[in-house]
Amino acid sequence: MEKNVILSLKNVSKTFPVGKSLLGRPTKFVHAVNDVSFDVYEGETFSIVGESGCGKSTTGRLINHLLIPDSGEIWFQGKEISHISQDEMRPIRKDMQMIFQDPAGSLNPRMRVSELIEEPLLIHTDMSAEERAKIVNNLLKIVGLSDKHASRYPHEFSGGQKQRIGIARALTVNPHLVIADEPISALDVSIQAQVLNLLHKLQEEYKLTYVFISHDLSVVEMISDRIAVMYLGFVVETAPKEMLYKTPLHPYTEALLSAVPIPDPTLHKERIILEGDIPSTINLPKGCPFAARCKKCRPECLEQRPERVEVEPGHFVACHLYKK
Amino acid sequence: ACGGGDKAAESTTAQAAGETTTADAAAVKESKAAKQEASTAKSPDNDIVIALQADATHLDPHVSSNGVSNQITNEMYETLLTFDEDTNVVPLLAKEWSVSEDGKSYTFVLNEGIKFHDGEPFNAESVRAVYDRGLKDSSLTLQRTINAWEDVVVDSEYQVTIKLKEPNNTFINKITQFRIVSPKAMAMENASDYLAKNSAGTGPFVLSERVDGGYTKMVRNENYWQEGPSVDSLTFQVVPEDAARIAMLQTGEADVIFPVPTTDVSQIENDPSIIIDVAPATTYRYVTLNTEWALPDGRKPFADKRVRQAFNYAFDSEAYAKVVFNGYAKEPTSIFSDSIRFYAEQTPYKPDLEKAKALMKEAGFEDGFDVELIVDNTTIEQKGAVFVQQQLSQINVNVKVLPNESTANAEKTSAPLEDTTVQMWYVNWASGSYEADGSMRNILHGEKFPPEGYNTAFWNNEEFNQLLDDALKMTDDAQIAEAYAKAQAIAWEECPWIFLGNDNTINAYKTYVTGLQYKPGGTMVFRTVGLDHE
Amino acid sequence: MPNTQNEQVKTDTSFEENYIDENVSVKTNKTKEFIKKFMKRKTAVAAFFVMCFLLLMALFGPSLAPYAPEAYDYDNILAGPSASHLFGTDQYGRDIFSRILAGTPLTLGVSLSSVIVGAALGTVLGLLAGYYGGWIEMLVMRGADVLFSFPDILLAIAIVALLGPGIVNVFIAVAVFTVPSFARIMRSATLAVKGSLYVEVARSLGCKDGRILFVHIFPGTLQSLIVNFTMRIGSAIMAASSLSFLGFGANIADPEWGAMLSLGRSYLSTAPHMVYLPGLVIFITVLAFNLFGDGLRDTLDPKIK
Amino acid sequence: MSQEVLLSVKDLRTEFFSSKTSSVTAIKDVSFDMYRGEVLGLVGESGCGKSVTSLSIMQLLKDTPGKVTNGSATLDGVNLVEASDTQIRDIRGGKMSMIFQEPMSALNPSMRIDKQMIETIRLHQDMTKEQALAHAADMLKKVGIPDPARVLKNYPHQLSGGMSQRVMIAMALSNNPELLIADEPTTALDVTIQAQILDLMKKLQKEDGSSILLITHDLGVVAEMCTRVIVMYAGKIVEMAPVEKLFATPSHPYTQGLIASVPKLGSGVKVLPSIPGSVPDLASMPTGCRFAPRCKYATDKCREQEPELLDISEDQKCRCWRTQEG
Amino acid sequence: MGRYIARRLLETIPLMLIISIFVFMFIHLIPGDPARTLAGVEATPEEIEAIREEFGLNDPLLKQYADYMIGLFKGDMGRSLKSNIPVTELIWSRFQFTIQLVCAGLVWAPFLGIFIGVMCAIKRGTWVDLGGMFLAICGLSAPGFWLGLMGIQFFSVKMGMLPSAGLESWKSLVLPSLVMGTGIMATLARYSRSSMLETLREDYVRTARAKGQKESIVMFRHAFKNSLIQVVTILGLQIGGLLSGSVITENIFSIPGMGRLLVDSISFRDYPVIQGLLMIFALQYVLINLVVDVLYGVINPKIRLD
Ligand SMILES: Nc1ncnc2c1ncn2[C@@H]1O[C@H](COP(=O)(O)OP(=O)(O)OP(=O)(O)O)[C@@H](O)[C@H]1O
Ligand SMILES: Nc1ncnc2c1ncn2[C@@H]1O[C@H](COP(=O)(O)OP(=O)(O)OP(=O)(O)O)[C@@H](O)[C@H]1O
Ligand SMILES: [Mg+2]
Ligand SMILES: [Mg+2]
Repeated sequence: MEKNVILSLKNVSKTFPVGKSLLGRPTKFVHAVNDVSFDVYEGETFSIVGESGCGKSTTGRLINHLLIPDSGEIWFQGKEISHISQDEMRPIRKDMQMIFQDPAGSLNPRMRVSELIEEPLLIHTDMSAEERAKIVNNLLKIVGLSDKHASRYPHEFSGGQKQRIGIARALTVNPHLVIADEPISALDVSIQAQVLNLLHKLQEEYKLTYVFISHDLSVVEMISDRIAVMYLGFVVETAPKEMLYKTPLHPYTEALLSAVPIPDPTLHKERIILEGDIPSTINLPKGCPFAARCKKCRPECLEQRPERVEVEPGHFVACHLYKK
Repeated sequence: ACGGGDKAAESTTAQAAGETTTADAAAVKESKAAKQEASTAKSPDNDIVIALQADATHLDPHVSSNGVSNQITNEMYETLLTFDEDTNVVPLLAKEWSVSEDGKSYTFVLNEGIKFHDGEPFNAESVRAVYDRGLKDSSLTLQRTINAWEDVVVDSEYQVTIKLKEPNNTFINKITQFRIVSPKAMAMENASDYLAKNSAGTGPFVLSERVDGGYTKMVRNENYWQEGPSVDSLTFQVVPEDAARIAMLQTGEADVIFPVPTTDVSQIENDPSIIIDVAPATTYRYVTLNTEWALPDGRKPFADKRVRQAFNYAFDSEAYAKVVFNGYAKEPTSIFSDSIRFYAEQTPYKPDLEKAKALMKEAGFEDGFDVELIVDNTTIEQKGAVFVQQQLSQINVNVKVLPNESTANAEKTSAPLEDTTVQMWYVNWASGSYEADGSMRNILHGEKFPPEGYNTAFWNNEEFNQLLDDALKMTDDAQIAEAYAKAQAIAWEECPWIFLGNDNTINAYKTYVTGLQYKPGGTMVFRTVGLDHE
Repeated sequence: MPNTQNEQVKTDTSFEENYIDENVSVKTNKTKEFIKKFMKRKTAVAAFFVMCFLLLMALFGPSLAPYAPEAYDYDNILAGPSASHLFGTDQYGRDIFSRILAGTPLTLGVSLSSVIVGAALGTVLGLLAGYYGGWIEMLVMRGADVLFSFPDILLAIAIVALLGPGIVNVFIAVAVFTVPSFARIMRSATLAVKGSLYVEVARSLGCKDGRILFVHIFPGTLQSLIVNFTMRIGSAIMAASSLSFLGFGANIADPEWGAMLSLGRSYLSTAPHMVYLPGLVIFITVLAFNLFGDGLRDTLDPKIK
Repeated sequence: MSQEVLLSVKDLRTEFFSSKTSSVTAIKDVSFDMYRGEVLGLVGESGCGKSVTSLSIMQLLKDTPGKVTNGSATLDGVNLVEASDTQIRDIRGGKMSMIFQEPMSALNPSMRIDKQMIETIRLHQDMTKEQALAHAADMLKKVGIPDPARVLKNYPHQLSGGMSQRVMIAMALSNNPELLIADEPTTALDVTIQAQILDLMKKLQKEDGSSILLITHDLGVVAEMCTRVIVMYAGKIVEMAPVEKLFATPSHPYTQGLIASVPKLGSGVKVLPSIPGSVPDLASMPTGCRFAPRCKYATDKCREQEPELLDISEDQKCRCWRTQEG
Repeated sequence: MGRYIARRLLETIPLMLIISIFVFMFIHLIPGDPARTLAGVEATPEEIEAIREEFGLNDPLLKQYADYMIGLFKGDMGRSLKSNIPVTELIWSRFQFTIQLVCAGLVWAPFLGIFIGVMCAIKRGTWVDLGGMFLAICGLSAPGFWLGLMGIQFFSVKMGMLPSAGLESWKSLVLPSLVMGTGIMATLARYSRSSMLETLREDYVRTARAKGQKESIVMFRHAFKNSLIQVVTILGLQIGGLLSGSVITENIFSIPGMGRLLVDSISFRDYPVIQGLLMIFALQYVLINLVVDVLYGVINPKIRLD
């Protein structure tokens, strides 16, 4: 099967200034995303996993042109979009929508559900009110709500329902790519499954491509085709799902996988307990970002950033252990 | 002190309560004495504190120009001649004086053995030195006193002759403003700075300390050349808030307060330890009517004498005195106060609404018109202006009262005829030298349209002008009186103003204050002041 | 094994597909909820009624007044409260009660409109500063600093001198000094809302700045706006009376309450009703606006139940 | 194994008052026993009353509109609900201590760690400041903080989430509590950090033999840590069982649904079974079984009558007509 | 910290510059002529012209501004047109009075205000709360001049306990301090109440209780200290307005402070003094803001000043 690249990140980096000098120039930078490259194919679910603060959301925002990268390129549907203006970006947004982690926060509490869902239509089309209402009602049904809900306010809904509204909104303009930034992590356990199933259903129906951001490895395993593991703003490993879970190459991926608690009291697996915390993103370590916590750390790891190598087809890792 | 925009002179002062107070002046005096006798109150110390409403602008007597400044500097600086309580000119530093035949030179024989506070001797040279200072620096207020002079000649150590360019009947009054300062002090490079912090006069008090805006404290001049005060010190304290001044007198923090707001007189009237002094009036209140002002339709209402008269007939001076000054004001009987020399009584415009309406009808203003009245934004001034508004509403004239800062009003009222926006101006005037010319010229003479003067009625009556000009050069009192009487009659009949009334100061002091004297207009003189203290 | 599981799943999803979530928890609508919450604050409710009463007074008071506010009676000056003059008379014998009634639209009008104008300007500036940041923010905030460090009395005097006297000065002075405080409050409110997720969502949907600013951000700042607004009304009335004290307030011919209060102070000892009664009315008004503002703040604060 | 009861909760009911007369009942009929040395899990969805249960036991509802209106919680013979303020203060932080969900916000931001720890220790142990400080350092070392001296000198904001949680744990354990209530101690933390903390808690619990009431909504954590589990739904306990039994044979439909809807690593499914609908609102609880509106087995009886929490086997209790009736 | 303060002080320079330009242009825009006022009504036009010449009032505005700024950099703020006293000296003498007033107000008001606020928060919903807040709002809606005059009537005239004017002893500070402080007290009471209420909901207060700490210590050590953080900002804003806002107090109690100087100078159009005062007010505002920020950092360790 010919795989079409719909989205491609090439050596994208992003820093945020913190602290100010006398003349108002920033003195320190948070290196949120460092030299990130990956391709996303049409129709697949590409997941980004990693711990809090590792740059997942920032990557998502960069793709969605909510942030402008410091360096690197972002190609979407064959167009370089990282440095175009907001006005040039606007038509492209039709094809690229985003769903956010916090369903409550992502819905303007002062707008009705119908207004929320039709907003993209207002921006991108010049449909009449009836046409919009028809689409809204249809979408509500698709995400499992009824058209009676259209005139209500977000606070009248439960978390799962709010997330459905968010999803409905993202779908209004028939996007090709949906970036889902931790769409279920704020939801209750029993609701998570509802939303995951919905996302899955929609993907099949509308041939959507997902960039799925999550910290939950069990969820990611369920939903993804390919996965990128991030650590401290770096992508340390990229692989198709099966490969990653069967043969995690990077020591961090291994630790991460082993740390996931299994909801089965009969299983007792050996955990890799990492020492210490994630280092600060302000002063990046000189060598491998993971070196300080890595059990397999070698002297060169402290000195030199590892290159990204393709260990088997489609399985990339950035670790000195796998240097060719 | 001159009125116009002068806050200190107007303020909440009051005046002999219409008929009652002046008519029974003797009785009042008696009751004062009785009160003083009856009271056993004693001052806890021998320092006298006077609470004033405002502060002197400057202690250099040649710079300062307002009433308060003069009130304060007068205790440190003296003049060749001065006024007594009844507006008579009496000797002070000069023991006698004479006028030449042509009325152009005045010779003064000076008292001997007088020393300035800085130890310099006072003599004819020091009189000359003051004149020299005035010649050198044209920004000094001293200017106004000497601008009609030709020269000052030192005849001998204790005799000096002042030569005038032409005869001037105001000279003798104006010389009371000619304050003599030690030549040594004036010779300093920055004399004004020195004089702001030190006194160099011959007066009964010597400056000891001063906080600008706060108080000015003086101590007794131990080397004073004549009988002086018995108090150890004299402090003028600035107490802007009326109620606070009253409170200070009640608590004894102040021994004398000036002025007493008319609204508060009743509060202290019955206090056995407080004496209220109602001094005769020199401040004259009026509303100017711009005779050149035109309505939008081009008619000039105030150009018509009938309208101006109608305004005066519509105005009830008695009610004005009662409502605005709590009764402490007097009905106007001429265009300046009766305590000024050469005053000539006129027939008052008794309130007569019918007549006023008739006059308005005759003039074609039966339905009235809209007019603006500018006024300073102090409480008492605004109060009066609103009263005017109410009175004129009876003849359908709709007055819009525009209270503003005195500085802003001064700017407006000094605009020349072609730029002026003044329609009516609620104002008052008091000649600093208490003479007739000074009470009329600047505000009524045809040559004194702004910015030259304050004739904001833009009233130009040839005959009136001529009378003033002639009288100025006359030397015979009878002639002068006649000319001024004529001038007053003309202005009264022509009425370029609404004549409101004369009010004056009410001072109050503790019964243990003795020897307090007055100059005309209620200015206090502390030369012989004492305190009955423990 | 995988097979059975898949089948199990299939049935479940089909169940899921046909399932439409009707079970939206039935909460009352927002306004009703708000009113309910507000009604619990008894003082604020009382304050609200006082405000309504004041409003009625402003609308109908002047026509209900027993005397014309300008009607003077020199034979009856400074008379204390009596049956014919409820609140007594003033220095011209005018009926104080009638003047207070007549002054209601004036006083409330000036304080309301000046705060409205000041708040509107401040709000726009604050919104722009908070949203765009950069030099606009710098300009607005430094401007606010300048104004904050600028004594209001100077401005009042300047306005009087420039534009002439009257109630307009009070209006302008209060309005101008309302601007920076609103600019500040609105800026920080804007910053807070700007950082909220739904604004980022709006941007990701492709909203233009104007829409983001006015449809998404502005309504979110309304809470701080309204609360600050009600509190400011009280200070505006107070400011008017302080300006009158210094001679830069309303024309004394106008029955503006602050001016009445400050002019009445000369009669504090001789005719105290001149101060107490207008003072009481001002006090109640300021109290009402403040208590209402407090209640509103508490009601709008989601953390307070 | 028959064990000594440490904490006995009976018919606990807590209501939140929005005014003097109107209130919502957040938890109702909560009864359970906790044994010495066990780790008891308390799971349920957000808002089901887990935290309220723990706060009610700790008597920490002050400054909230909440009040325990019924029942008792007896710790070592003392009924906490009725105990005097001094009694409670004596127990809190001593015999019974607590760790909260958000470690960062649970530490006083303007106080250094050493002060906060010394305060805790000296409230319950007769020590000088120096002794207390030494003890604090010991405790920090025990929870795996490599450089206690430095951490003690820090302000909370200078610590990472994992560090803060360790400090909280050290603080909670510093007076050798018999009962530790941990309200979602790792929810705010990352997986790898969570693993560290859980590891640590397990170790300390084994060493000291204290009991832990572990509140969480993560079934993985429960499976890993607990000996017994209580499942709550909408303010009530719906099931109570030893952990293995709960996962192997969940009896309440809600528990079943919950366990089924959690994705398991390596299970290979693409679509999860899910429980439709959402948790009912406190103010408008359905009559009958509270889970009935979402339950695929619900009958009319379920909708009308509320079942009791009854033993369905010797160590398993369930609140469901279906299981109770066969 | 030192560097932070230095930086903030440096930052004030452009602000002061802006203010100076703004102020200069502004006060010259106000109509009114100091020369005319200085000369008095009987003055001749020549006399007025001479005064204008002497004070350089006839120069182009830009030159006047340049002269002023040059003087300023040399530390010379010029001389009062009215009294001819150097502006620095004049302001300094007035400052001494005003600062006494300000201090007198600050001695009690913030403390009482915070105390009332905190008590109201702790006892919220009770009559203590109601009474405290009523008091606070009374304080907010009582005009300063009214308070002052009533104070004089009662304490000075009726009781004879306190002087009604001047600043001689501590006694004369009592009434002014009442007028100066009431507003601050009231505002702070309200703010500290809501701030304390907010703090009481924080998790760490619960933690402190969970330790078994006594309620009083929980309130003071854990809640109160943290609630101060917000209060400090408000206090700063309040103090910022005191120096220039003391005019009414100064008027009522006959104190020659900066507020009265300002009003007098404005009505006199005494440009150098107005300018000097405004620069001082601005500087004061900036400094207080700085102090507040530093204090903020001290109370709130999260904020590092560097
Ligand atoms: N606007 C910003 N300004 C400064 N720093 C930022 C900004 N946005 C993100 N960061 C920093 O960049 C880093 C990466 O943040 P990001 O939100 O991408 O992490 P994440 O992986 O999504 O974490 P989480 O799982 O917590 O959402 C973090 O250290 C964060 O503090
Ligand atoms: N202070 C409060 N005021 C009013 N209601 C409250 C308060 N605290 C909790 N509740 C209510 O009590 C119920 C139980 O809340 P609780 O905090 O115990 O839930 P939880 O199970 O701990 O949820 P989570 O997993 O979100 O922490 C909730 O519905 C909540 O609305
Ligand atoms: Mg994120
Ligand atoms: Mg909880």
